[in-house]
Amino acid sequence: MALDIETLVDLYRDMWLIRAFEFGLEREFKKGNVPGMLHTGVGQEATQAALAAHLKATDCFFPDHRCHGINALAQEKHQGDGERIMAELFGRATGVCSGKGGSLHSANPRVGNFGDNAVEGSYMATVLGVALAWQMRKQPNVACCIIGDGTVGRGEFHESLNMAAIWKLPVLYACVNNGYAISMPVGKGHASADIVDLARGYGMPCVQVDGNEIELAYAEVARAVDSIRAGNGPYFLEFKTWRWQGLFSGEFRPAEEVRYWKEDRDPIRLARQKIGAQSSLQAADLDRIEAEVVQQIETWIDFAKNSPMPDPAKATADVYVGGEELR
Amino acid sequence: MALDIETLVDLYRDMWLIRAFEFGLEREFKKGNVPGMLHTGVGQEATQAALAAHLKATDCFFPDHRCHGINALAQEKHQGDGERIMAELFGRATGVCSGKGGSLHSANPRVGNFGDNAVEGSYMATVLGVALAWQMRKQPNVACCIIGDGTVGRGEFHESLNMAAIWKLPVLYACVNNGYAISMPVGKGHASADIVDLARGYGMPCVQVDGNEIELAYAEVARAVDSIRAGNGPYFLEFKTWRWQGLFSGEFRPAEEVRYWKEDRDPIRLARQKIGAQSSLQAADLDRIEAEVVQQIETWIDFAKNSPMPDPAKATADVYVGGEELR
Amino acid sequence: MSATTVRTRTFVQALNEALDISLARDPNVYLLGEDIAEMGGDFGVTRGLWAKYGAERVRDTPLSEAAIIGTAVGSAMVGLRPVAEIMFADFLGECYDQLVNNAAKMHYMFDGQFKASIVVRTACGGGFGGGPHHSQSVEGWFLNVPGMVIVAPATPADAKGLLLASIENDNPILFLEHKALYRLKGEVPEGHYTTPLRKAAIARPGKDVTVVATMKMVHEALAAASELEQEGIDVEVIDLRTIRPYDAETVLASVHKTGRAVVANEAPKLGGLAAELSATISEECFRALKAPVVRVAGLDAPIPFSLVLETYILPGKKQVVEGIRSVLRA
Amino acid sequence: MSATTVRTRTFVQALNEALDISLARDPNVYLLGEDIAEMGGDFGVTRGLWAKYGAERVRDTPLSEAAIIGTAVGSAMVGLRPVAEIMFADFLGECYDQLVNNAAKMHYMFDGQFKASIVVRTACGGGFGGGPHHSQSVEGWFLNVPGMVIVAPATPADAKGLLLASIENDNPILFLEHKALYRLKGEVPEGHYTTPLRKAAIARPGKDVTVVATMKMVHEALAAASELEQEGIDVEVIDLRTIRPYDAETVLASVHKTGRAVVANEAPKLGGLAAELSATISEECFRALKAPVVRVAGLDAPIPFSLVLETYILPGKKQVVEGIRSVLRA
Ligand SMILES: Cc1ncc(C[n+]2csc(CCOP(=O)(O)OP(=O)(O)O)c2C)c(N)n1
Ligand SMILES: Cc1ncc(C[n+]2csc(CCOP(=O)(O)OP(=O)(O)O)c2C)c(N)n1
Ligand SMILES: [Mg+2]
Ligand SMILES: [Mg+2]
Repeated sequence: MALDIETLVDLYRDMWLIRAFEFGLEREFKKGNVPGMLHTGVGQEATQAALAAHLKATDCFFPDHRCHGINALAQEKHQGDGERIMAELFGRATGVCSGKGGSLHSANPRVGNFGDNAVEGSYMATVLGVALAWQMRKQPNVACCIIGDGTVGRGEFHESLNMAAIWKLPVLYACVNNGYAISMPVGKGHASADIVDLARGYGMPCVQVDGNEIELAYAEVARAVDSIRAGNGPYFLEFKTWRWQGLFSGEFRPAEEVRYWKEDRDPIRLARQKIGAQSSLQAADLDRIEAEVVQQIETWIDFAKNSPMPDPAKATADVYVGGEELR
Repeated sequence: MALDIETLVDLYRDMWLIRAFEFGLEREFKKGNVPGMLHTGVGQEATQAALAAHLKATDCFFPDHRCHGINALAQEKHQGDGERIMAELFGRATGVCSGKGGSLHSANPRVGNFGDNAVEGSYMATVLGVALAWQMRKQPNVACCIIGDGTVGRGEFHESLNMAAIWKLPVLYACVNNGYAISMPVGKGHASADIVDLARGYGMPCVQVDGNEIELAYAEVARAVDSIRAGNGPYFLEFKTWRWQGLFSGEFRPAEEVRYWKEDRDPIRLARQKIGAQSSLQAADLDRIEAEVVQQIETWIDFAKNSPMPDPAKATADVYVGGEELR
Repeated sequence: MSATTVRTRTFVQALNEALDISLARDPNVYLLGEDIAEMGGDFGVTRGLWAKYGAERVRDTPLSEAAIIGTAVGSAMVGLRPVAEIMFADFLGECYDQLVNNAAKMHYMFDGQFKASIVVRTACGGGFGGGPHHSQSVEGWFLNVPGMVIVAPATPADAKGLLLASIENDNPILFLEHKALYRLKGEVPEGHYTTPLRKAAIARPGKDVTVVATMKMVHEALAAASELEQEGIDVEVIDLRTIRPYDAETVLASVHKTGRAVVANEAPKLGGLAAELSATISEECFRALKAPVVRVAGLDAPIPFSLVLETYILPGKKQVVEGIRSVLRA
Repeated sequence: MSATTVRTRTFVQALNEALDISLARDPNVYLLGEDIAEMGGDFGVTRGLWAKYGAERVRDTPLSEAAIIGTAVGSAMVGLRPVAEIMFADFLGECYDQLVNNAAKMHYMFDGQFKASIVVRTACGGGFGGGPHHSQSVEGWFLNVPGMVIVAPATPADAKGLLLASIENDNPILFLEHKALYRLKGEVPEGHYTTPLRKAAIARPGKDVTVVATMKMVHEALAAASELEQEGIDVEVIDLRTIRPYDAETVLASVHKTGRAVVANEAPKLGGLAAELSATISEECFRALKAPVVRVAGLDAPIPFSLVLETYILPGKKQVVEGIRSVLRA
């Protein structure tokens, strides 16, 4: 089940792209160059990279608030312009939504990115419709929605899983269980700390995945996507992982927990060890990949910074298709 | 586990009260004396009688749209004026809500009736608060919400069961699975035709009960209520039953299904057989009970019919506590 | 409308025809909602369509209002044209987020990349003892939401033409069907036609006073106009038809002509459509107005069950007549 | 207000004091919401209260907005006085049904037998690049709902006094906290006091023109008034404070005096609070008005992310100044 080394290295690069993107973004956010709020996906790179690896541009995913990385990855992979995700976060005219969406509302259907919704989890309902359309048209696409453990609290979780189940819709639920919803531990906010326990009653395959082991995550996403494309209906994956970002106001988790996840369970470090063990690649080779990616992100940041702000008058455009006259 | 004969006869009378109430009401509805819509609980009398038998006036229940019977039973048992439920359905000033609520919004907290909500299932959220208050005050009361199988489709089902579970709230979920939501068969509308399958993930006791066997229903409600009062947290009961009422436009279910439930599985007939087998009571004795109850309901209908309509000017009273000035 | 045959049809039949025509013309159109398939919907609007188009395109759903709207929106994102039914408008509270935060904003916030081309049909309005949760007028809930379109026919012909136009339009449309109108009969052209969105109709021309009304209140206003005609009062009745965004031009032109305006809407007066219309007329016809605008609207209360109470709350012909008299007096 | 000590406090601190005092005075008061306990809420309004009153009375919830409001309402039915926090007002869509169909109607439909004595605190308003789902002004969503009370303070002192009054009141209250005001400092009396509900405040007396404003717009109006003062224009600024039901008397008396009115509200113009105020002023001050009422409000669009776009959408001092000039010109 071990991955071939090229794929593993590609995934390593993808994970670094996600991390470098978030680190660069965070730096700029702290400098005041990025408006609004910022939630980063650092620590969850393996989950995102595994999903991105298997979802085609003709599939779709609904990203959550920590998904800048997968958004950028999809944008880069399918259109070669990941910088437009960065520009969106800077609120620029060159962004994927011309600055109207920002961190919490970046979308680009041409790369399968169907847009975040800052009302956490509302797209658990929306994903049903995309999947239904594909089912009706007999297109073997996968409609994926990425939800945090906290987001599982929403009533739409039930409505969505139930409807996907009864209609056997091609939906991939990718639950990123990073242990907390803001400050609420998953075991305090839910009847079970294992989200699959809440999903199982709907009769779809429910699988827990180590979200920090890229090989495992990659394999499980492959299995899920294959099953869905084969017409077997919805599939639920719970990725056990951890986010490096604490609260806006600082770290709130026990020091040992922080150490464990950042040191022992860092998905990038773990992948590095694997690559080292399985190939002749040296630390220097991997460092070079990292440096390349970091460099690439800096050019994206420059692109974003140097992009024009949107034309203010555009603020009233596109409220209605066809304008106020509804043509 | 067999019930003593007095209790069984009491329950028989209670079931008849429910049925006679609904039959009388339906007759008057067809004559145009009862405004609005009407959903009846005929066929589900054992479930309602069993719940009514164990819930005290200091407990609460949120009745659904087929619960005129349990409403009347509670009103009669705790206040001796069941006719005020009838009057409410006729929209009269003497009704429990002075005609403001009607069939879908009858309430009386003094008998534990916390009111139906015609937005099906919204009170799955409300019941949490009542239970929380009792938990905080260390009162050993049970907060019960009665929901149909169709109503289980609502997102609040998930939010409610989850919150009740994490806080160990004294909630009794009484799910009346009568096989259909309007025209939608339970197995078509839900991932499982057994609602307990959807409830189990929350870790509370989930028990299926034959909702047409009064002895079984009585025993299971007793067990549930005891468990809740003992502080063990929420409890989920699924009553398998069947409603005699089809659609407004007529019967839509297969003839054999209709025959089976009305003839072989009629809860009242089943109870009658039990009483006959277990006691010296004769058919005539049971007929007398029936006749008495029917007679009683006729006096309630007369009461309702002869009650005054509300004063129209009251239509704008009680919008705000303390009036528009919000005092 | 072209010179096609015109027949007499009920409001329900007119809606049914529009759905039938849409399903036949456009394979992207499908219907979803509770009990709309074999049963044909609580009010019979979808009757016969399941048999004709099958369970894929006339689709029963569980009692999951948020998922219904979510499904509609998601399928619109990839080009379908769903027509969702929410059985009673009062239940829109269940899917308010889906409509307001997602459907209404999607085209805008994603910079035009998606269209939430959905129609949400729903039965609204009071008058039949439905009580607090089956009788509400909900246009006020959505009036302050940019991106939402609210359509509200008053006649069978418009019901059909506006529903066809709504299904063919690319915006998220809340399509209000007043229950008291379902059995109303009227002339309905055969075949396909559309009635333009955001275009009010002059239901009755007149010169002394303008009454702007919606849905059932159009008929109350017409009845009031007939009554007052006998006293020589010539009332112009405007049927707004689209509530958001609305045809201010037609309204204002009429009031500039008559100098007097009554706005008639079944919802509670405070903060409802009547307020918006009164404000806009007052601001834009300041010099032309000979009397303050009068709002004829529901009293500020939930809708009670008992008919004597409900009748007291809801406005009707009597209140429109009083409103007209008072703007003429002032 | 009595002669207690007055200190300088932020809006957030003032709210925190009100909650602290309520929890101390009344054992029936408890708080619930997401991350309000140990973390103290997204904006720090509940900071320190969990440590002081414990996890029972300052209660973290899962991300279940409908259940939060349901819990609040249910507990109020048996006499508790919950104060729920919905982190951002935009998420009220999730619990719209619970508020509109249950909380707002409960006292009425059950004939006064229950009181839905809840307070729902929530952070609203734009101006910080929060984007379409973290920036909305939601008063318009609830304005047409009889039974709802909407309270909206503009100053730290009122934030405290109105929150205390709201908690002690028996109605379901939507308590709006504009995010731009959270760090605003002002004089706040010590200890317990209440600011009356449904009573507007004259934030600045004047004789030439009335500006009726809410929340952040009160400050924009005051800044506009200061600017225009230098030109000899004397502006009266009314802080509405309670939005539903509201103090029409104070508003109308002012307009009767000045003869000119501007209404300033951050929400979109169409169908919002500004429409209601403009309508009522126009109808009730018909003879006194020397110029049409001007609505200063948000443009008709969702709130975009990029600050240059957001700034274009939202009204500020500049728009109030323009509005005042235009009513003076007319
Ligand atoms: C409906 C809704 N409620 C609350 C919030 C505020 N909020 C933003 S992120 C978040 C926690 C989400 O937790 P989780 O899903 O576990 O995601 P994580 O941040 O841990 O990745 C909350 C409560 C929101 N955006 N939407
Ligand atoms: C939120 C909501 N959606 C839809 C309805 C319309 N409706 C009334 S009863 C009903 C079916 C309910 O089915 P179930 O819960 O199984 O109850 P039953 O009538 O079978 O007893 C529906 C859909 C409603 N009242 N509320
Ligand atoms: Mg999480
Ligand atoms: Mg049922």
